[in-house]
Amino acid sequence: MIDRTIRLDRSWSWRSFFFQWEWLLVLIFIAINILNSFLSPYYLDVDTFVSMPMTFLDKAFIVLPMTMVIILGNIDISVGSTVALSAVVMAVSFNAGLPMPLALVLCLVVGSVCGLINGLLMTRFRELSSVIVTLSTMIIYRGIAYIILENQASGKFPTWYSTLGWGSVGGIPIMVIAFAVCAVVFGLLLHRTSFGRRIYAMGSNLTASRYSGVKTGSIIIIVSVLTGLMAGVTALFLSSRMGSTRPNVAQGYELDVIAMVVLGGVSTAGGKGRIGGPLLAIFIIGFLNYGLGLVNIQAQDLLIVVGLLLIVSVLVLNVGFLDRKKRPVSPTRGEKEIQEEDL
Amino acid sequence: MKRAATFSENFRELGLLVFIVILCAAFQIRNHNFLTLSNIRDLLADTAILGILSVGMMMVLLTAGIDLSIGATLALAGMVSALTVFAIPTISPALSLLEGIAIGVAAGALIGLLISRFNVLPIIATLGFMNILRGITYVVSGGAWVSSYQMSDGFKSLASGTVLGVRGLVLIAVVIFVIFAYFINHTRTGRQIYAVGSNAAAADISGIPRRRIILLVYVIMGALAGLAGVLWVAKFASAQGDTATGYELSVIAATVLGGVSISGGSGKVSGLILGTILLGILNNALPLINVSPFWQQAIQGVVILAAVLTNVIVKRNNQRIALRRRAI
Amino acid sequence: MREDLLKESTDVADRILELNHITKTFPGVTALDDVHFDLIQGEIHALIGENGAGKSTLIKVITGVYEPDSGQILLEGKPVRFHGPADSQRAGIAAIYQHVTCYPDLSVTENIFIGHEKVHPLTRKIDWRDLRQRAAELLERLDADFGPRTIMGNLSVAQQQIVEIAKALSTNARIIIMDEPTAPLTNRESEDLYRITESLRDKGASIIFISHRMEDMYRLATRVTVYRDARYVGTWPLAGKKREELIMAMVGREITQFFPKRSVTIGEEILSVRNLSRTGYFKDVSFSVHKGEILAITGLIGAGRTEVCEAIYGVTHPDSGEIALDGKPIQVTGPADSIRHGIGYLPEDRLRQGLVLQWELFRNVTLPTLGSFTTAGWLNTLREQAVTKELTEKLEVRASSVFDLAGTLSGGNQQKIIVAKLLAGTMKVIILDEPTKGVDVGAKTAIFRIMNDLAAQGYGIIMVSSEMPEVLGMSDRILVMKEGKVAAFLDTHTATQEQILSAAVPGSGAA
Amino acid sequence: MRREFSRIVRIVGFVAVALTVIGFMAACAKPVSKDYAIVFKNTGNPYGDKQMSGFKAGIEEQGFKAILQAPAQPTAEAQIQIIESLISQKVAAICIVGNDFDALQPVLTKAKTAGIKVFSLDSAVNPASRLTHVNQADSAKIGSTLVEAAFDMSGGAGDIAILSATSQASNQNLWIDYMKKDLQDPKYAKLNLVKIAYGDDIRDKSVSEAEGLLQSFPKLKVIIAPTTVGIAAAGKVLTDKKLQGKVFLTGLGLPSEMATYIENGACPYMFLWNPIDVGYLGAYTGTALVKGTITGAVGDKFKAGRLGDYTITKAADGGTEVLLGPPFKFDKTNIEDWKTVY
Repeated sequence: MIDRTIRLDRSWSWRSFFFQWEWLLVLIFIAINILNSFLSPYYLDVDTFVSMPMTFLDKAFIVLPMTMVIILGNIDISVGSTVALSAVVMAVSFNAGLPMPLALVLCLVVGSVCGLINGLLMTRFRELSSVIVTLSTMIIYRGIAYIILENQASGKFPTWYSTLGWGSVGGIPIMVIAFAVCAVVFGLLLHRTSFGRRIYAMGSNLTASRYSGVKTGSIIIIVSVLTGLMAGVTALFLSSRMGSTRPNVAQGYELDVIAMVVLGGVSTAGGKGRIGGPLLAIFIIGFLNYGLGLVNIQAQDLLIVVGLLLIVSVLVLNVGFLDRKKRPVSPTRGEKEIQEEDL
Repeated sequence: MKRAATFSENFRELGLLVFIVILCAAFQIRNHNFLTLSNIRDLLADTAILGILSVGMMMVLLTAGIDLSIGATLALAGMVSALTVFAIPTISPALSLLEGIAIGVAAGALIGLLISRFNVLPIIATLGFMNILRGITYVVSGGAWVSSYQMSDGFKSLASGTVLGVRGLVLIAVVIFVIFAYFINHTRTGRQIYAVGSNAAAADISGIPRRRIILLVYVIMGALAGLAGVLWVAKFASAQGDTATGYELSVIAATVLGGVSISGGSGKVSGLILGTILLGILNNALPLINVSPFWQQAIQGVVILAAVLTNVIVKRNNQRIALRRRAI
Repeated sequence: MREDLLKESTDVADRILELNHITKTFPGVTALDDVHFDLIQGEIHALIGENGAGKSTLIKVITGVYEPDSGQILLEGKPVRFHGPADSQRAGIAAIYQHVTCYPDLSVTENIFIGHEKVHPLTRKIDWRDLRQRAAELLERLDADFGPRTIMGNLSVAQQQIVEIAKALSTNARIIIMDEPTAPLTNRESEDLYRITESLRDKGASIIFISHRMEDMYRLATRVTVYRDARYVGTWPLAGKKREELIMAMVGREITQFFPKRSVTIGEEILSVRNLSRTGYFKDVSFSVHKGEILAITGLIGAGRTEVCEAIYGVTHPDSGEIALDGKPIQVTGPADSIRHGIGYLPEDRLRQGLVLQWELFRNVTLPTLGSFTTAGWLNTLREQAVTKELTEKLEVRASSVFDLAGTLSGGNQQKIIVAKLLAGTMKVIILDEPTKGVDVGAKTAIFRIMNDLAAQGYGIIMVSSEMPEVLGMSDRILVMKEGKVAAFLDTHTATQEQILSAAVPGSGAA
Repeated sequence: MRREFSRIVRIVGFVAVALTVIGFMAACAKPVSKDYAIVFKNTGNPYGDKQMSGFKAGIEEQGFKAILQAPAQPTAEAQIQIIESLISQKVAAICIVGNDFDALQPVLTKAKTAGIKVFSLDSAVNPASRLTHVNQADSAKIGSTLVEAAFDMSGGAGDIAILSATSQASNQNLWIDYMKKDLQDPKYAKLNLVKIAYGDDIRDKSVSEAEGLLQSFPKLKVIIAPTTVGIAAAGKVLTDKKLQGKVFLTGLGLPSEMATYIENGACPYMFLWNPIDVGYLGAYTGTALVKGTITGAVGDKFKAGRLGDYTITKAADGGTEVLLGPPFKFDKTNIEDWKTVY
């Protein structure tokens, strides 16, 4: 008879260690830095490295919750509009006499409420796919922003507010610090708490999760609210950088964000991916954009480059050696799994 | 039970129809020029392109896919065909159409291969190609526009020309609707599209060429986008790099309004037509009834959401009724 | 008849299908290792073996879903190669698969004919009228109670099973493969299936019948082939072959006691259900479970057994009625609550509802009780793994490490993992819905033993099952359901199979 | 344990980032380029291309190097990023064609403190964030010219409508305000402005807006479209509906885009300045600012190559500006020569 003792370690191989998506991303990242520093003499510069992150980090705040959304197997394309709406409400309420600190809070609140609405729609009407729900709220949220502010811009913020998006502490931009904090928090949430574990469970097998007593509804709502909240944070930094706001800010942010998450190796089928990938992807795309901007590559060429980067990387992920499904997962792998894969 | 089911299947069409009638009535009361012949002709002409694209999008959605790249495909096809017309004014309109379609097919085939052969998720593949194709459009045009005077009248008449008082554009759309209605309802391949979307695993073991079907729908989508591109340029007599940016979302909205399920397998042409018309009416009527331009977007969004939600609610009601009917 | 078949079996000419030295390997696992199989014209041939023995792979090789790495397939003596299901269909081979493979959004007619519809030579238009007619005829032959226009998704599993058979018939297949066709069916439905199968055989079709149920095999087959661990064990005429011998051949060891006896003193009542109703599913269901008791709930598919359990577990919400635990009424808004109260549920469909197949064992085991493995939301992974090791070893799960993926285990072991999920928490009542469905003989006994141990530890156990032997062999009391209502309460010691059936089958018996 | 790996991987990733950054901290000071940059609204816009080519010509004939940049989408966010990269390149001057009046102030202020001469062109940014503004034409003048044209085409009386670009476009809104002011003039009493529609400079939207105008106001006499996309769309609609001679179109448009409609009479005449000259003037303003011959204060004078001498004047928005000249009138007589130019 075979022995019944069950080991507490997993079969470990250098292969499985190195063939991880994150490694490829690290390589791409280093490659891009080398490329940039060859292309432009201005790249290797302290000022550049202080100002560069600030040009793309505003979106990055949304990448964090979007990673959760996509691991859940959902998608949220209303984030751009949420940013616009919360920014507009903040600006208008401030100019209506609300003290700035409160206006900032309000901005976050509005963002969270937008997220909450998405969440409620998704849980109350589970038949609807998240694409449909967020597609319509995307139109509605921006629509409301237009109703509020029509063709005006609103701004005239107090001067201290601009330091949020422009200032730095000890040579490190406030934005970077803020983002680092958020990134750590979300990373821990996703990989070290029961909340994160349940997100993965739902992404991998929703039904089984329900039968295993995962409160799927509340998880979806919490994640949606988090998404809205971070959209609010983005709104804070964006309006601080622009010194004013309009209903048409942050257009198309949703696609940029999704692209980053996916480049980070998070499967839109749900259940797969880790926070590290998207984090690297943010800096890869950001540095690439900025570096090529330094050598005055035209915008249209940038479009092509980023598009290609996305396609090629996903191709490598699917076709290339990285594909986990093609590796025997454990010696006792039996017929059942083969069926699972082929059917 | 069965009756309830069939009712709920036809409900969407009925509901949409009622909804459209009510809307029209309301608009007509607000502005008496709404239901005039000339305005209806404008409406149809402006909705034709949306309709053509929504047919393709329907098939993509049936296989549980999605295509975000059509706006860019449209722009590229339009730009290239316009540039050719500019270079060779004598080229026949039919040829330009073919040229546009060819470009669309090429783009669609690339995307389709990525999705069917290399299992790239549709949303990703098309997201990437949205950027790539848009970029290429700017590159080929060198940032320039092709203007009305640089296009042959024959080319422009593709859209503006009328047959028996009907805009050529509209005719083409109608023809396409008829062809594809026949294709997906009455041919093997057509039904297999439904099958693949309904249960991919089953499709594999019952010998349906799943990958080929998926490739096919994206090629069709591309072809229609290419066609639409040429018509678009002909209609507005100007080709720009940023043509139809973000148009894919309106198309998806129209398709979903028409009752095509994003998760694949279900959706009808009849519903699709109504959905497209509904969206067309909104675009055409809101300016007409002097709704502040700043309210239009919100209103459109609310209408879309309302349409989708009512459908869900009614479906649930039917199920409840069906359960009551069950003898217990 | 069996005798002359026996003679013929030696005679190669009558072998309509023969597979020799077939080997099929997947990365990391050999699914078929130099196996043999032969099918005689006009016989029903049972293929048995534990899960993982290679049965399903063999079918996929025959139907061309897989191409074998080596070995030859002879169809009527001529070697053939199938490069896809389409080929095998053309050769007259049809398969009815284990997990019913239908198109829920399409009509029955399309489900039957998809891929080989009759089309107009020129217009390529599908001839719907003709198809509907033929579909109607086929359904007639199988005397189905639904029309060709019905949407597949609205049919019950048994009805879908019939459509699958109609599909096979529509191709005029000469060789029909049935992979576990009776698994989702009740005895009565199985009877219908037997009848249909035999009529097919009489019409000249040769049938490969795969099943875990010994009843099926003895009822239908003339010869049996046994596989074990991807290898060919042997082929025998069933006549005079004892079930114990076959089981030995399958599991490679003797299984002495099928339904282990036990001595448990039944304690006080833990769970009581009063007038539980859910519109359209079940009505006024009342019963109670005691400490150490195994209550069997049986009845036909669609009688509302699973629905009642799911309502108790909180997956669905009853319209009226009350559930009391230890005499105290409880409010259950979802599985989370019931788990907290100590009600555990082993769902019917373990692949969809029970496990996250691509997850490691320990993550599966701790999922329902994740809260108890966290301090302030913080996961203690090491404890998860320790607890998993302990439970899986106690349940004798056949796995190498707590990091194995649930999908890599055999059905029986997967079932044990789900049990482990329940044991990880502090349960009082455990509901097992078809615990032995699609589980091989070896694992069955193991599961029965576990059930007894649990009862002995004072758990109250509800077992939903369609299989008479295990209902009679395992339970203390039997609740028979019919059309959503309680049809009968029987004491196992006095109950007989006939009593149960007559109570369960609509029309007959008193409710 | 895979999570352990991933943690390692992540750490490695950020160590990589840190190292690169630190490495670059040590990097030596960089050369200061003497380049002149122009940032247009968005790429793929021929009007912008002409402006940039004019700017390029002006810069290069003075022996400097020009950087031409434009984002893919006409948004302030995108322009901010481009300007940031220009600051990193330490260019001599930035000539911005603003997508937003206020939103660029922070980044432009940063540029100014970095010693870069910042001025706006065509579409202004607020006075605080620019040294001066190169104005293609006097806004008040544009307003009055267009109203005058409408008066002339309508024969002095009737309904007129405006088809504008996006509801935010600062230029258009300014001009429209001036038109409204002019229409108060008793001379225009019989002209009544029935609606201002926004086509967002998107083809299909502009077309349906134009059709909407014609549907809801059958008595419409003149459409004023002070935007290149809008006017072309309107021209197309009038042509398709064979309304030449019944409804007249005027406004600001590209000769190339409008040639067809001016020739077929849908648009008797329209106005525009020469974008090449605008860019060219911008180039010389830039070099003058860098040389220090001007500071952007009212009264400063400088010579702008072939265009001759210019003086900086007070702008309506409170800042200062350089005025190119009166808008140029295009009609049947001259469109032939211009349609191929831009």
